[in-house]
This record gives sequence, structure tokens and C-alpha cells, in this order.
Amino acid sequence: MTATATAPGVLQRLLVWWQAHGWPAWIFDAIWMVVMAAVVTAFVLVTVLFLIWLERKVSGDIQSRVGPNRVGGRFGPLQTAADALKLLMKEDIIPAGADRIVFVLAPFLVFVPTLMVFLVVPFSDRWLVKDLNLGLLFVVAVSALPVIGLVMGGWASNNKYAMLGAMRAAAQGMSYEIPLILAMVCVAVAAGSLKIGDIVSAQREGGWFILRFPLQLAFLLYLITSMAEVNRVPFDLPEAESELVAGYHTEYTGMRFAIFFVAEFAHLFFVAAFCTTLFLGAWSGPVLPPAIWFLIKTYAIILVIMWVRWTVPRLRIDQIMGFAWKLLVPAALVTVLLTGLVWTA
Amino acid sequence: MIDNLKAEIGEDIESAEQVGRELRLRVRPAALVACCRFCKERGYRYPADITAVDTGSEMRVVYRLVSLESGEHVVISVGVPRTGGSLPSVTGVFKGADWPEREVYDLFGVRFIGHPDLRRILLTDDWQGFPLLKTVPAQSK
Amino acid sequence: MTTPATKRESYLAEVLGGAWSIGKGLAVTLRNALLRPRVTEQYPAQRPKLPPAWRGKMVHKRGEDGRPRCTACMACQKACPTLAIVEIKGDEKKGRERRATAYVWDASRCLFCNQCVEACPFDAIKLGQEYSMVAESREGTRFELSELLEPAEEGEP
Amino acid sequence: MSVGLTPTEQVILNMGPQHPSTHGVLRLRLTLDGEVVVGCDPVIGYLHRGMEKIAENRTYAQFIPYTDRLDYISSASNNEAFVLAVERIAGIEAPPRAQYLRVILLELNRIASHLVFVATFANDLAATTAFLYGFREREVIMDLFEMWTGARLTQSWIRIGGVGSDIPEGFEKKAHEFCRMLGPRLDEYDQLLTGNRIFRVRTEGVGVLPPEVGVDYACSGPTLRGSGVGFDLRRAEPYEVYSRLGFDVVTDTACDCMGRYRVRMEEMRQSVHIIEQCLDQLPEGEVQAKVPRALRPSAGEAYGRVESPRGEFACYVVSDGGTSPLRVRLRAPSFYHMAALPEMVRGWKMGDLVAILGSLDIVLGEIDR
Repeated sequence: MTATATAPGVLQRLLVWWQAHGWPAWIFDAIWMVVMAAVVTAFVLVTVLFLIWLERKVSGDIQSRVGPNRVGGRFGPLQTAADALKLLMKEDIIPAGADRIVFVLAPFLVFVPTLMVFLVVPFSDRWLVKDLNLGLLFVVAVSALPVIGLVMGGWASNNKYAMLGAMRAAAQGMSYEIPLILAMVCVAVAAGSLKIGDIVSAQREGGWFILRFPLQLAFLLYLITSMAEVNRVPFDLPEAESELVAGYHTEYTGMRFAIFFVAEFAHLFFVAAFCTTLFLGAWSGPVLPPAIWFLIKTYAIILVIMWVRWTVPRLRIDQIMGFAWKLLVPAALVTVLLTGLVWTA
Repeated sequence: MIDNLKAEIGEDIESAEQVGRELRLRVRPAALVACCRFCKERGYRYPADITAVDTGSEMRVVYRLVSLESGEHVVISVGVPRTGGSLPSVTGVFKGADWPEREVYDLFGVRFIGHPDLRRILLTDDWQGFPLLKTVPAQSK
Repeated sequence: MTTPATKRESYLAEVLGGAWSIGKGLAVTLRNALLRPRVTEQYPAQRPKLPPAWRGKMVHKRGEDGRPRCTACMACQKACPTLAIVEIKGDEKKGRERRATAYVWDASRCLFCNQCVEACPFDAIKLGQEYSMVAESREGTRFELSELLEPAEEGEP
Repeated sequence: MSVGLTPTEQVILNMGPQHPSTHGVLRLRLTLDGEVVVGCDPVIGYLHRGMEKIAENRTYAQFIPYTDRLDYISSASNNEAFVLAVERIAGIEAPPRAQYLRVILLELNRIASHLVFVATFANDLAATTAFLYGFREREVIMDLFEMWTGARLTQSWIRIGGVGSDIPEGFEKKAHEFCRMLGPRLDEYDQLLTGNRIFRVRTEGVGVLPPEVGVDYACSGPTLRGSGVGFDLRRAEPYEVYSRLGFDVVTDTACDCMGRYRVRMEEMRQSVHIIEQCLDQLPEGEVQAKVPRALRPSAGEAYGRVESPRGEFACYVVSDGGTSPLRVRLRAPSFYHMAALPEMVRGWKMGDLVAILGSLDIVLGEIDR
């Protein structure tokens, strides 16, 4: 499936007009994808601003506080915009002993892959930028990249806290990738395809995967490991404020810090959106438009992740690794086995 | 207790007086460590406080050992010269004597012989003088 | 680095027990989010209601004649632990008839310990309700007698 | 922790004086092998204000507000230790009502301090929400202080021979309300933290302080009681009216961070019990004994020991008969706990270091003086 195949009617007519000139369809395709990518990027950035506001509101509610309530009205909707503006105007500091090139490059290496994965998120029945044949594999490959950026940032800062944070990020990122992939494998087995479109249609036909045994287990595994992937409490060791000050981004200021921060929330949005895609039937749902259904499910997942983040303490590094290797990996293997048995039976 | 102590330490105990729950001893520096060890063996295991008092005419270092079982105190006073004084360290008897001895050194200038790590503790390393001596004036009065 | 020997639970019980304990915590935070009131005070918009005992900025009381009750007896200055009462001057009268003409109180030195108030034999000063003593310089934290004197009562000249 | 033939190097990490979990301006010079702490050298004194020197240049009464600034989380216990020593030298006794009021103030301070402990300890372990819950409950105590003494943190309301003022009307009712409110809230903390598996694996068995080592380092208070030594000055050397009040000396044999945490949680419940007894038994009468304005106690010395929320806070006062003390020694419990820290953290990881430091509940104001 290409972009054109999923395009709405207006686009179809545009394409007809395009081909009437004798121009090749693949150029149209390429232009269309660039436009879509820009739209998705803009959408994700706006979402991140909203998510940061939401996180502060949720934590405020949980902690008997009010949260942002001044900027832009009673509920402070423009608070994050104001914060972003503040960060933009901050002095940009590169530490004297830093490895400048790596230091500058690191935030982008974290930021770009977290945006790239949105290419395969089906926001609605019509809005899937590129339904790759190996969609799931693409996600696995690309979402593993940010860890490299974290390690680079931590290393280049020439700061011991940042270094420790980077080492933790690497160890944790690698370990949790495995149960995460295994949880996705269960979905691939169930859907019989790595293609996102097939996974969605498999759920439309046979019911959401979360309702079908044993994918509930895979769902839980995905949720837990994705919390670790986005470095949130109880898995926030790479940042671990009370231990490492700010972990790998200790030395980052202003806009460079903001990019790390935005990437983190974009990643959070992605894991929730992808969770919806894999287990909650993506955009399917009655009455309301598909895109709305997709967002409702995604935000439900995000709220759960936030709720957990504001409740539990942090684990220690060896406990985190133990949790991944002694509990999640075996559990994931068992789930894969069960899924295989159920689906071949 | 007093009799036992005198039998053990001998004439290095200059005076001994029981005030309420406190046994106040005045000891010569030579007998300090032996005296502390003697007390520790008899249940005074809690080194509540080590400090110094400069009265303007004489200076003494005061060790307060407490028995957690009986609640009795032994208060050992040892006279030291006001400048350049030194005493044997009791860190070998009580681990908890480490920091208080450093503090007494820091603020009064008493050197503790045998202390594992005698540095300034509250003041900066390059501080001149010992501020709790009466010879050091307070800035404002 | 020894871990005290505890009874080892079975693997599954440990996992489920752990999940249950976290679930209880989640219930607590949810309850707080939904049921408990917000306790934050919205400061500039919402001012605290201070109790009468509040120890804030020093206030010089006026006598029945409207003049300060302070007789410049220096008792407060002697009692002050931090030399926060910088200067007291009285007029040329003697004893109880004397009245303060100058009185400088340094808010930046004050510990608000109330000892000056307790030392005053004429009940002439108190620590009042004003808590905001912001200044842009050290000089600005010194308050003169005129700034400390309580407002004249209604109907008096 | 070297892997195979890969050579590893130890790293010296300077933690503090600006760091989120050093509870003030403390600096730890750490030697790390990867994540593992192999050496720890606490560097203190950043908050040194020369309190003991100041005391020699102030009158007895004038020094009281200074003592508030030592252990600023529970200022009343500092006042109490100093006042106790002065009263012993001068042979003054506070009227019975004042003694009860002092106990109420001290125990409210203890609860406030322990709430801050629970809050900051949870925060050190990244349980941010428990942090705000602790401060939320503490705020009620602050309001009580404000209502009675006019100050929230540094009350300096324990005076030589009494207390600064009698409790205002309505205080008893509000105090009772608080006592009733706190119990269920503590149960909530138990659900949120104490039972939480993550909290447990982070604290159980971590930072073990064997009882004999604790005594040798002169540790006291919840730190020592968390190692199973039932040493509480309110029992061992009762001051004020503690001998007339019923309460348990809480101990825990775990010797680890969890033990110290549990002791403090239970002590809050005991303190509520003490406050309720005081409110019920509160006699009528004066709250301030007659004390000469220029107090000149006879020459001599006295040692005032108080069970502060952190442990034994003691004040050694030597008088030469003048209006100012000849020597005031402030014996701060956190100072001794800090000295024991290097031994407790050796071999543990960075994350544990933060937990162990948090479990000692240090206040730099009293360490540095």
C-alpha cells in the first residue's frame, strides 16, 4: 500500500490531474509523503506541548496541588508554550571540556528517530503516512536509535553524572528492548504480518488483541517495557534526579535541553499510540470518528503511564536489570510460546 | 567504680567527684586512653560528646561517656596548654571520637596524637587560628 | 553488605505480591486526585489569614495622646540578640515623660523572636501582621519610626 | 567489578554542595568503581556560622533564638536543650503548665520533622507524590505553630523558666483535630510507601548499621533505634513531664534504611498519643516562672540532653557567673550520624547512597553550627 492508496478523494483527483501531465506517480508520492511528514511533525510537537501541560496537571491533581493555572487563562493552557519560549531565549552553553560535535549532534540523534516512528502510526483509517511491509520491524529498528543519542550526549558532556546516566541509559535501553520486541512478536504472530495495516485489519475482523488470550500478557509486557523505554519512574535511572542531578542531560541548557525534553514526550506519545495500534484496535470504535477514537485510547494509556509515574519510587540499576532479565524476558518468551500455540491450534 | 578506677589507673587521676548521675574525673593526659578503655569495658560504650572548654585561664578537653544500660555518665576532663597542646587520640577506643576530635582540633587547636585523619572539619583548610579560644575576639559585641 | 535472611517467597507470589502492593499505592494516589481538596494557596491573589499572634514587622503603638508610647528607654535594644534595633533617640524630657524621636529597626537583622516586645516596660511595641518587607537594598530594610508607627486612630487630629 | 581483562579505573565524584539529595549544603567526595561506592569522605562546614562563639557573646536569653537555626526542621528541641542546661545551672524550674506546653511543642515539632523525613526520603527514592503529601500534613502543624507562637519554623517559644505565651483559645480543639487526622494519613503512607515492593527492595537490607557500631559512633535517636537499641532520652533521662506520660520507645531490629524509616513512622503515632495525653492532663496556671531580666547563674556547668527528632541533641553550658555563658557546646546528633556514613555506604551503589543518606535524616544546620 502506498500513500496514494490510502488518500482521500480530493487526492485521487489531484493524482489524476498530475498523471494527465505525464509526470511519474512516484514523484507525486514523494511530495505527498513530505507534506504528510511535516503535518505529522507539527501535530506531534503540538501534542508534546499539550502532554507536558497534561503531565503537570495530572501530577498537580495527584499531589493536592493546582498545577499550571496562570498563563493563558484559568487552566494555564499556554504554560508550556511560555516555558518553551523561555528555553529558546536561554543562553546556549557548551561545557569547556565537551566534545563539541558529538555534544551538538546528540539531541538531534534522539529527536529525529522519535519523530520517524510516527510515519507508521495509523491515526485514522485514512491517515497512515507509509504503511511499510515491515512496519513493525521499522519501529523496532528506529526506536532503538535514541539510546545512541543519549550515550553520545552523556559522553560528550565530559561530566561524571552525565557519563553515569549515559551508561545506565545504554544498559537499560538494551535490556528492555528485548521483552519489548518479544511482546511485538506476539502481535505479529497473531496478525500474521509485520504490516501495520494488516495488524489493524486483523483486529477489526477478529476483535481487539487485548481481548484475545494470551495477548493480555503481551499488552502488560509492552506497557511495562515501554515505560522503561521512555525513561519514566520507576525506570527513570538515566535521569535519576536525586542521584545523578539530571543524568545524561546534566550539561544541556536552553534549546538543546528542550530538544531532549520534547523527544522524551514525543516518545511517550508514540509508545502510547503504538500500544493502541497493537492491542486496542487502533482507530476502530463506534459512532465517533476514527481519529477521535485513536486519540481517546492513546490518552487513556498516557494517563495510566503518568499515574504510575507519580505513584511509585525508583528502582536501583541492578534491580532494573534483574527485573528485565529475570522476569520480563522469561515472561515474554512464555507469552510468545503461548501465542504461537493458540494461533496455530 | 571510683575505687576500681583508681586501682587501675593510679595517681594519674587527679580528682574524682560524683555529681548526680555524673562521675566527674580529672585525668592526666597519660592516663586518658587507659581511662577511656576502662570505662568502655565497664559499659560506658556511648561516647556522647568530646569537646573542649577554654575558660580564659586554662583549657581542658572534656570527654563524656555514657552507659546506655544504667544511664550513668563519666565526664573525663583533661587539661591541655592553650597553645600547641596535644593529647593522645581515643579513636582507637571509640570510632565515634574521630569527628569530634577533628572538631576540637579545628576550633581549639588541640592536636590528637594517633588520630587517623586530623584535618580541619568545619572551617576551611586554609583558616588561620582557632576561633573558640578566648584570645580570639568576637567581631561584634 | 549483608542482606538479613528473610523468608523467601515463591517466585510467582513475589511477582503478584509486588503488583498488588503497587496497586494499593495507585489507589491512594487516585483517591487523592479525585477526592481530596487542593491545598495550595494562590498567593498574590489569595492572601493568608494570619493569626493575631503573628510576628511580623515591628509596630510602634500610639498612646492616648496620639504620640508614640516609646520612651526611648533602650530596654528593647539591650534585649535584642541580633542588634536589629539600630538607633533610638528620645527628646529632652526625662523618665516616663520622654518620647522617642528616632527609632531605626533593621528588618534584615531581625529574627522576629519577640524578645524586644517582652522587654518593653511600656508596652510600646509589638510585632505586627505585616509580613512583606521587601526592599531593593540593605538600606531599604531599615525602617524609621515614622514607618513603624501604627496609623492614627479615626477622628483624631 | 572489572570484566575479564578490561582494566577499570576508579572515579572520584564530587557530590554536592549543590545536589538535589544532599539535604542542604553537604559535599560528599565519593570514590566510585562504576556505580559502586568504594569511598566516601563527607566535607562539611558550608553552613558554619560559629554558633558556639556567638553564644559566648550573648546573654543567656539572647542565645535562644540562635538555637532555632541549628536544627531548623525542629527548632523547639534545640531551644529545649539549651534552656534545660541553663535552668539546671540557675536552679530555675518552669511551672507545670509550661512543662506540658513544652512537651506539646516538642512533640508537634517531632511529628513535623518526621513528616519532612518521610517526604524527603520518598523524594530521594523518586516517589515525588509522597513528598508533597508529607508537606501537606506538616502544613497543618505549621498552622498550629503560627496560631500559638506567631512563627512557623523558628518559634523560639521555649524560654528560660517557661514558654513564650499560653496557648490561644481554640488551639486545643485544632490540635485534637490534627491528632485525629494524622493516623489515617499515616496508614495511607503505609499503603503508598511502606508496603510498596519497589520501596521495600530499595530500603530493606540497605545501609546496615549494626547496633554495636552505632553505639561506637555515638549514633542516637531513630538511627540507633532502627538498629534495635532502645535508647530514648525521653525514657533514659526524662525531662519536663515525660516521666508522667505513657508512650513506647519504638525500636526495629532491621538495622537498615527500612528499619530507620519504620521507627520514625511509628514514632509519629506515639507522638500523637503523647500530645493527646498532654492536652488531657494540661493543668491550669502560669506559663512563665519569675526569672531575673539579667540572668546571672552561679558558676558551674550543666548538660542538657534532649531527644530531638534526629537523636540526642545536647547542650553543655559552662557558666562563670556572668551574664553570658563561658562556653556553650552544641552536640548535634546529625554530626555523629554523618561520621558513620562512610562506613554505612561502602560497597553500595550510587542509588543506595542517596537512600542511606536520606535515612539518616540529617540537617546541615546542626552539623555545621
